[in-house]
Amino acid sequence: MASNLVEKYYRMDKLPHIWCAGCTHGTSMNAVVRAIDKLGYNQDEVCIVSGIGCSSRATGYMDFNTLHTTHGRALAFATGIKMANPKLKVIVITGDGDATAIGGNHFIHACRRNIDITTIVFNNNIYGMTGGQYSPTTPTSSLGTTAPYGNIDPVFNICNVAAAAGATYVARGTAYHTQALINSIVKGLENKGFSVIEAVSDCPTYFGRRNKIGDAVEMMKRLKELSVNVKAAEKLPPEKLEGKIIIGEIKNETRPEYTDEYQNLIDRLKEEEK
Amino acid sequence: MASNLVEKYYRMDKLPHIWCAGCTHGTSMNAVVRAIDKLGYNQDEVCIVSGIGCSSRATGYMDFNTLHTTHGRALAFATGIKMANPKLKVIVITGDGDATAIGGNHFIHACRRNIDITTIVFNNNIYGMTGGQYSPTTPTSSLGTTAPYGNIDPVFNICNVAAAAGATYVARGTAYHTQALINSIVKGLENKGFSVIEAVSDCPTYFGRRNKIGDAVEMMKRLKELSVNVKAAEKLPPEKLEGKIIIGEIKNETRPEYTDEYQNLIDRLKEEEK
Amino acid sequence: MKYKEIRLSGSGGQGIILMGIILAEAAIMNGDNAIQSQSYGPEARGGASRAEVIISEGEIDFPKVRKPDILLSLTQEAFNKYIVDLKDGGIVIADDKVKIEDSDKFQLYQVPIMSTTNDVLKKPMVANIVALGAFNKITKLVDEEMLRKAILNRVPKGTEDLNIKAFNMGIGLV
Amino acid sequence: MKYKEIRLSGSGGQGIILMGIILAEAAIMNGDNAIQSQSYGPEARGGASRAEVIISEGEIDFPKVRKPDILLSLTQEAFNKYIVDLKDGGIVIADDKVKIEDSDKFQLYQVPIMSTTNDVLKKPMVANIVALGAFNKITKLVDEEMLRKAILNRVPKGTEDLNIKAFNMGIGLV
Amino acid sequence: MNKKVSTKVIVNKAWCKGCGICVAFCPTNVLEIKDGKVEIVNPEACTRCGLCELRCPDFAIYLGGEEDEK
Amino acid sequence: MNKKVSTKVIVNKAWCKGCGICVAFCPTNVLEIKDGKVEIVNPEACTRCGLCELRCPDFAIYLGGEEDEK
Amino acid sequence: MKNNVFLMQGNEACIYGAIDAGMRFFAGYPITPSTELAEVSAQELPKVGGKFIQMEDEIASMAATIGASLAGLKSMTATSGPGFSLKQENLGFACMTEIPCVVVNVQRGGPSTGLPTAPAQGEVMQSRWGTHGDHPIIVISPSSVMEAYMFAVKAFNLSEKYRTPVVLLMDEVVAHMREKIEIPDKSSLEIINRKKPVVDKDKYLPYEDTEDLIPPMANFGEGYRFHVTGLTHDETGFPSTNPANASKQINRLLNKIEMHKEDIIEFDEYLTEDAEIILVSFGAVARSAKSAVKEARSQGKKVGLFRPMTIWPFPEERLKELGKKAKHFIVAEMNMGQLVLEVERIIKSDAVVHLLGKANGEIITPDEIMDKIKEVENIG
Amino acid sequence: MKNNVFLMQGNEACIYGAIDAGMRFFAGYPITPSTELAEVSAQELPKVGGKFIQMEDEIASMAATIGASLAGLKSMTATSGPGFSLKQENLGFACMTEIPCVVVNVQRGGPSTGLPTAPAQGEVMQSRWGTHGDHPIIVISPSSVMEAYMFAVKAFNLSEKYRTPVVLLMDEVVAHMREKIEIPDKSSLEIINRKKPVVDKDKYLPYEDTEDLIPPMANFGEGYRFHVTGLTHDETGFPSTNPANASKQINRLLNKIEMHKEDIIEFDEYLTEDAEIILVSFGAVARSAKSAVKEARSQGKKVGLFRPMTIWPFPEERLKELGKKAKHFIVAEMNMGQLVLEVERIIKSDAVVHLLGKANGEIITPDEIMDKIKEVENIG
Ligand SMILES: Cc1ncc(C[n+]2csc(CCOP(=O)(O)OP(=O)(O)O)c2C)c(N)n1
Ligand SMILES: Cc1ncc(C[n+]2csc(CCOP(=O)(O)OP(=O)(O)O)c2C)c(N)n1
Ligand code: SF4
Ligand code: SF4
Ligand code: SF4
Ligand code: SF4
Ligand code: SF4
Ligand code: SF4
Ligand SMILES: [Mg+2]
Ligand SMILES: [Mg+2]
Repeated sequence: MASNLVEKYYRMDKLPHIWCAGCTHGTSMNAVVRAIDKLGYNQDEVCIVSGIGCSSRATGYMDFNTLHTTHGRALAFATGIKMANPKLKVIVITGDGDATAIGGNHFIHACRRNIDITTIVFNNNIYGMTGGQYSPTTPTSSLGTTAPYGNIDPVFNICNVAAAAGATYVARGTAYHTQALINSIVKGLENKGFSVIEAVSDCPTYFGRRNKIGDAVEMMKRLKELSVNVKAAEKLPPEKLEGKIIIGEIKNETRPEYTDEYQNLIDRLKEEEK
Repeated sequence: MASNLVEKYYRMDKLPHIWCAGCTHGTSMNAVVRAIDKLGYNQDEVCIVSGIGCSSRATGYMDFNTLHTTHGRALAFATGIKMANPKLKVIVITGDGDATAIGGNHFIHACRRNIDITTIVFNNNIYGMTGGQYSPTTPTSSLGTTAPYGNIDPVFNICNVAAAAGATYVARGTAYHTQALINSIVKGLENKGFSVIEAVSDCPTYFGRRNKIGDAVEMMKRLKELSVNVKAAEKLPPEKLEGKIIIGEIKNETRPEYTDEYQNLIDRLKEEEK
Repeated sequence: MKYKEIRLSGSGGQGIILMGIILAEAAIMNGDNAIQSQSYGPEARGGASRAEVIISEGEIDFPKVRKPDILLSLTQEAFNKYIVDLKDGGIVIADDKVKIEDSDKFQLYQVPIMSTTNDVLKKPMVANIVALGAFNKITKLVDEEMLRKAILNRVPKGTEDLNIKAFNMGIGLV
Repeated sequence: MKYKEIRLSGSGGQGIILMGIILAEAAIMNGDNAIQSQSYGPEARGGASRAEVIISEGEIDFPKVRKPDILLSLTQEAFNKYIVDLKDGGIVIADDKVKIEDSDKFQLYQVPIMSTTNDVLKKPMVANIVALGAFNKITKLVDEEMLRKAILNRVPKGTEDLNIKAFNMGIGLV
Repeated sequence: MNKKVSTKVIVNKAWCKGCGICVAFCPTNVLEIKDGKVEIVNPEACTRCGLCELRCPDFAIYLGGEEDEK
Repeated sequence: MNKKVSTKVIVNKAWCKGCGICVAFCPTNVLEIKDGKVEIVNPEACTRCGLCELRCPDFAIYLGGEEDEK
Repeated sequence: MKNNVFLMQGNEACIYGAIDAGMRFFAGYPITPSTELAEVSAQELPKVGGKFIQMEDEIASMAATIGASLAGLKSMTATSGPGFSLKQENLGFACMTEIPCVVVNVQRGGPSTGLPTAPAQGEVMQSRWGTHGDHPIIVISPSSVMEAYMFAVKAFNLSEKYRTPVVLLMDEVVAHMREKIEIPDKSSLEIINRKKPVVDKDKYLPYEDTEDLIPPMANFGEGYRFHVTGLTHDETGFPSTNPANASKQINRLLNKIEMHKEDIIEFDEYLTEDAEIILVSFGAVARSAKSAVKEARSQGKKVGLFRPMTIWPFPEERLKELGKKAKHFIVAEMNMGQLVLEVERIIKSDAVVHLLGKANGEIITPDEIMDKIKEVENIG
Repeated sequence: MKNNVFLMQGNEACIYGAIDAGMRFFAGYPITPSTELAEVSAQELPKVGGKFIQMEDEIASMAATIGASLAGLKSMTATSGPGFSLKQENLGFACMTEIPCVVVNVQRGGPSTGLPTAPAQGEVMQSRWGTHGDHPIIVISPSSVMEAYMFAVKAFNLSEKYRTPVVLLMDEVVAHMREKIEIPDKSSLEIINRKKPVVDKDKYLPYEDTEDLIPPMANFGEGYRFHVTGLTHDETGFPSTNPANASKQINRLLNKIEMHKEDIIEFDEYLTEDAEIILVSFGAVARSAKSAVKEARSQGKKVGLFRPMTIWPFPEERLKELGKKAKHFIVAEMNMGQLVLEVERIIKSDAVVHLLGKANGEIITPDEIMDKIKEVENIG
């Protein structure tokens, strides 16, 4: 018993999924599916790649060509897939740990190449799968099992790093602002180049509980309260933005795409051959 | 037979070094030494760490505590050293390949942590040591042994990535503008936090020869011609900056330093113990 | 020589593992040997949860429970899942809401653990400690005082009184 | 059965390795077996450079030169470094500027390779091909035509005539 | 499918984990948690806005028509 | 060392690789490459600006006093 | 010179062989002495419509190689010691998910950065055991430039046939020397492609327990929409923690190599029939050994050579037979004793096993082997 | 309960042992089932003035661990299968540069992501051969929570004494179970610290060829100003490609372990004296084996247990002796056959070696061992 959308795009025998009650990974996964549905892609032409983490378990549920790789390496696998068959729409689903801790290098290099892959980072500010250690996006002073006295680590701004490294479409959404998130993913998919959509998410089990934020509902409320649209943010002084989640489109630019450029090279050599 | 400076700071029995004629790694290494000399650091308190590459061979010549690590990992080793003994002045010498290809992840995370390490990237836009393959900073369309038809890869702007990832002092210099480079390194060393100085360098043997730029002298002239000071650059339209090397101070900011923060934690626990 | 294999079970979040730890720790305070282990992984997330304890006067070589002498179950799901390999003639201690058939194969004790916890104490999170009281009253595996000590050792600061009350109430249920 | 170990040497940048490749390739065109190898690493950067070739009518098992039958040296440094393990009674072909003592232990040919290249051809980069001409005139290891073919095969486009001229000039020096 | 179907909010209790997200953010208080699962307590108030479906992490609540329920 | 020494440009031929950088950028054309090594051909013109020393990749040219040459 | 005869470097030959075997994707990261493999790929692949990509490191190269294979291209990556260590995690992923690919390791002096430009054979054991957990692997090692070409073809064939990564274990000597090679006529080359599913798309089991233990493989994008994971999975490809299934899968994984050992294993023998002393060597050292055998025979010594071309699975049965005949085995390898451990294990007490190990950056010479032969003769 | 007796998890005990041995630096990256090692370190280290850092990945963790040791702190990192694969390159660097450190690998089901929460012993061979090139290594494996503590102490002691990385090879069972542990009085613990140089600072040879083959080690910042490189180096620490030197160094590196084998190797025996069948097991499985021995003896079967606590270097000599006495060896391990290869190599034809391997996410039970014993008895 499920919606048409769910029946069409999910592997029904794998549901319900393993995520905890109130974990918004489900919400974000569904946002990806809705974006795909909006664009009317053929499921056979879509390939979804993930790393390791709670978030990365998404691929097991989604009825496409799915690849659940090693921790942090999804983008490197995806790069091989896209190079080999540029016709495939390649999507990467990853977590904050997967994408920006162990996977940080592949992340910035995929940005640099501007290869036509859309990456959605389910950023719950924690390593969920391994039980709540702080991640590179865990706010400073928060608690994690490896930060029992409060995290001293400064955080990455995923979108800013992606933009500086060369991604051509960059946006941030939240699980609360689901419709806006879907729209951003649609735009990311439409962008011919490397797109990053940071989906700010909730891990009530580890982040929420340990940091005494409350349950899933409280965490969702927090997403709502902390979010400021990028347009509005531009008009605010930095002190007013501290601790805020800036949502909306951060970057949208056009640059040559990597597999196109490679095809041009092949064509050029063929031309010269003649 | 060498200058006082050289005799004091180098391992004389290891000179002359293995670098090719006209390779500016020697110039940049000496800029590091001059900066150290300016600050009057005690050699015993300075630790210089490098990865693998022609540039990374620098550590073998410099008379300090020197560590020549594995390819790309210098910053991770250096982080352990600095954490273990924050009194050491830790300097990392690395190449464009070492720092931004295989070492990219350690690079952005060191930036994020703002750990008090000064990193000088000898950026010659090529993998010199392995014979001239393109690197993440090789200009698009240039030739390299792995880009026999012209490189299709877009490039990293090392300084911009470092700034976005959180480095607190970021500057760019060239081997031609030696005095300015020395000054930048001095400022980087003085910054209590993570500092990145990109030293744009020449590899006449592989980059210069293959790309028909000419000999070492021609390459140096090119450094001179292509460079634009950051202040002047701000006033120029983007098209005028294409292919230019923007030199000078890119970022200079103050944020809590990582080993300080850790010491604060230790002190706090000691306090609570009482 | 005493050698008992115990399986404690319930649903995720009921504090089953803490219960196992307290039991094992009390056994050690008692001068016995004890090993506690639990299941990790997807199995440990939601659904049925279990902790296993072996208590022995002698050395414990094999560290896992093979055929439990005693099964404690707070939920139907847990009971159904973990009853399978109970030793013939073993002891089952279950919440009184758990429906049990074929009870001739084991010694059954049904105790109103959940209802007492929820209705009387109104603190669902101490169901594990209530259960521990009942468990030990039935099995007499460890000294009651040691269990109290172990409870105080392991429960969060500020909840000591509540937990001791829960423990005593559990004892009272049998 | 022919089995010759040859070491070609000079300074980095003189095209010693290309010379080895051409020689080996010509030998193969000749119907012989040949192996060419060279030194990599710091040794290969600046300073003396060497290429080694083995030419044999039969199978070549061990692929490295053990005791060269023939040493060709374009520079003093290379000669000093690589003379050490020449086979007793072997052949040395050296530029005439190279100072050689103890020449009774080998057959010595000194040829004005560098001066001819620099002063007559005025193209220092073809010293290797001049040397090859002289080398083969002395050793007669491969058919001259095959060497010409191999040269044409391997030198950069547009330099064919210059190189053939250099080769012929080398032959003429002996 | 060109047949317009009347949609209504449907719950799949088997999948519902009782997180309460749909309940908290339903603009018209249609929903409630009972015994750890969602329940439609106020169906008339439902505006079919679809927010519950959009946010439910477990696909356990959605707008569907009779045709969809087969 | 509080003794002021008269500095002059000194060459260490053993280390010089003849790259020509010092030659090209000496403001007063003091230097030349001969036989693959640098040579001071015009010492009087030297302004002791130190640019050659700063840029030489091989530490083969520098300003030093007699004291330094020991 | 026939126009299919060339003077070629081992590394070059390897790529030409690979391309002739159908390689259309190469992801690499430069490292001496394997770099030419990347360079020649960058030059040749786009000419045949194939793709070369230089990744940010070796981990990414291994990952991209696997990804490209899953998307349907025969794929290769190449590296040397330090990079081979970095590839291990993802190499294990390829073993587990049964995605064909070829990994070349051109061995150089180790450990660590070691002697980057010098030859060694220090990864005999690592190529078998470098990744965590039990896993199947095939490792083959060429001794000549011609074999570098042929073994590249063979590597792809085995990889496609058995759905497993194949390690082409070269050494710096074979990789860098130039030698005569006769490129075979393409029509004479046997080229094997992965077995494709024949069932309906919705019935496809990507890890089916077939009789030959090798499940058919669909490529992404062909309409099968399956799931691939490095977690222990069942026949459907989805994760399973069921112990019975886990047993079944790990057994199939290992047995798919074990069962086809005869097809996989290749070795070479030279004058072993009557040999009292048998040399065991592979790669470049086997050439020194052959030279030593000739020398020894010329002195009337009964010496022979056993050359495993397939290193793993090791040609155990044949060596065991030889163990019953010969008195002594000398394992000559450019390391401090690796293959010798396997030889000792197989020979048991049947004969005496000796090691001639060397790891100083120089190839073992025929003379050194002759000395060892004499030493062994003296033992009797 | 005495106040030094606790119920503790293996992972916890390991860190308490490490801290008591002097560990003051831990760099990690979480991975099941090793994560508690990082968590307890994060909690305990700052209390004693030590440092914990969560790095961006396992490669960085290994690097930081080595760096911190070189700067003078006793350092540890911990991981499980996939992370252990990633650490291999830098682990080899530590071997080559002789920088002491302890690497814990809590084994879980492999290969690849495998069965992340299930026990296994799949890295017996990888812990010996996982990095490229020949290298020295010490690997020890505890069977109980008490040993997790003691072996952490031992690991640091061996590491400091021999200037080498030590791998503490745990398994999920020992890591996660809670058991009684009696923390020894600190004054009773032997704590070994690295040997410091006694020569003048300008005479210091960081890789001196000393009689005991272990060069004294200065820390960075103590005024010695030496150079450390993963390139093959000479006694001074500077790179050298000289073959004679390379031979000397690699030999010293390997012999420093070989020479001190007796001091390093520890093993345990249970009723082996008259045993006809000897079980060989380590880690958690050794407990199953011991249980099986008791059971077998109670049935009058002459069965004993040989438990290597030091896995590498393997207690070869003692096993060889036992091989002359017993008829059968059963190697029970939670993998598909790894240690058994070493046992076969050592036992040769002296006895019959059998494998009881299992890699399905469950520990081998005493019953399964009993079944195997019966099977072997039937062979006779
Ligand atoms: C090489 C490797 N290192 C570590 C792990 C353990 N691990 C699994 S998931 C994970 C973190 C996941 O965090 P994130 O990507 O944020 O996903 P989340 O679970 O929070 O959705 C870690 C560290 C692993 N599987 N492999
Ligand atoms: C793990 C590993 N991969 C690859 C290499 C080979 N390698 C050595 S140096 C180098 C590139 C160096 O480039 P860069 O850092 O720019 O230094 P440069 O030589 O240009 O100064 C590479 C790829 C290696 N030593 N280790
Ligand atoms: S642990 Fe956190 S991230 Fe993982 S499923 Fe639970 S709530 Fe989601
Ligand atoms: S190869 Fe390039 S980078 Fe390396 S020493 Fe020569 S000029 Fe410098
Ligand atoms: S559709 Fe809208 S109004 Fe109706 S139940 Fe859902 S959230 Fe409430
Ligand atoms: S949001 Fe979904 S899972 Fe949560 S209570 Fe509502 S229906 Fe249940
Ligand atoms: S710059 Fe230095 S190396 Fe170059 S020519 Fe001048 S003195 Fe010689
Ligand atoms: S000091 Fe200045 S003027 Fe004198 S030689 Fe050097 S560059 Fe020329
Ligand atoms: Mg996360
Ligand atoms: Mg470079």
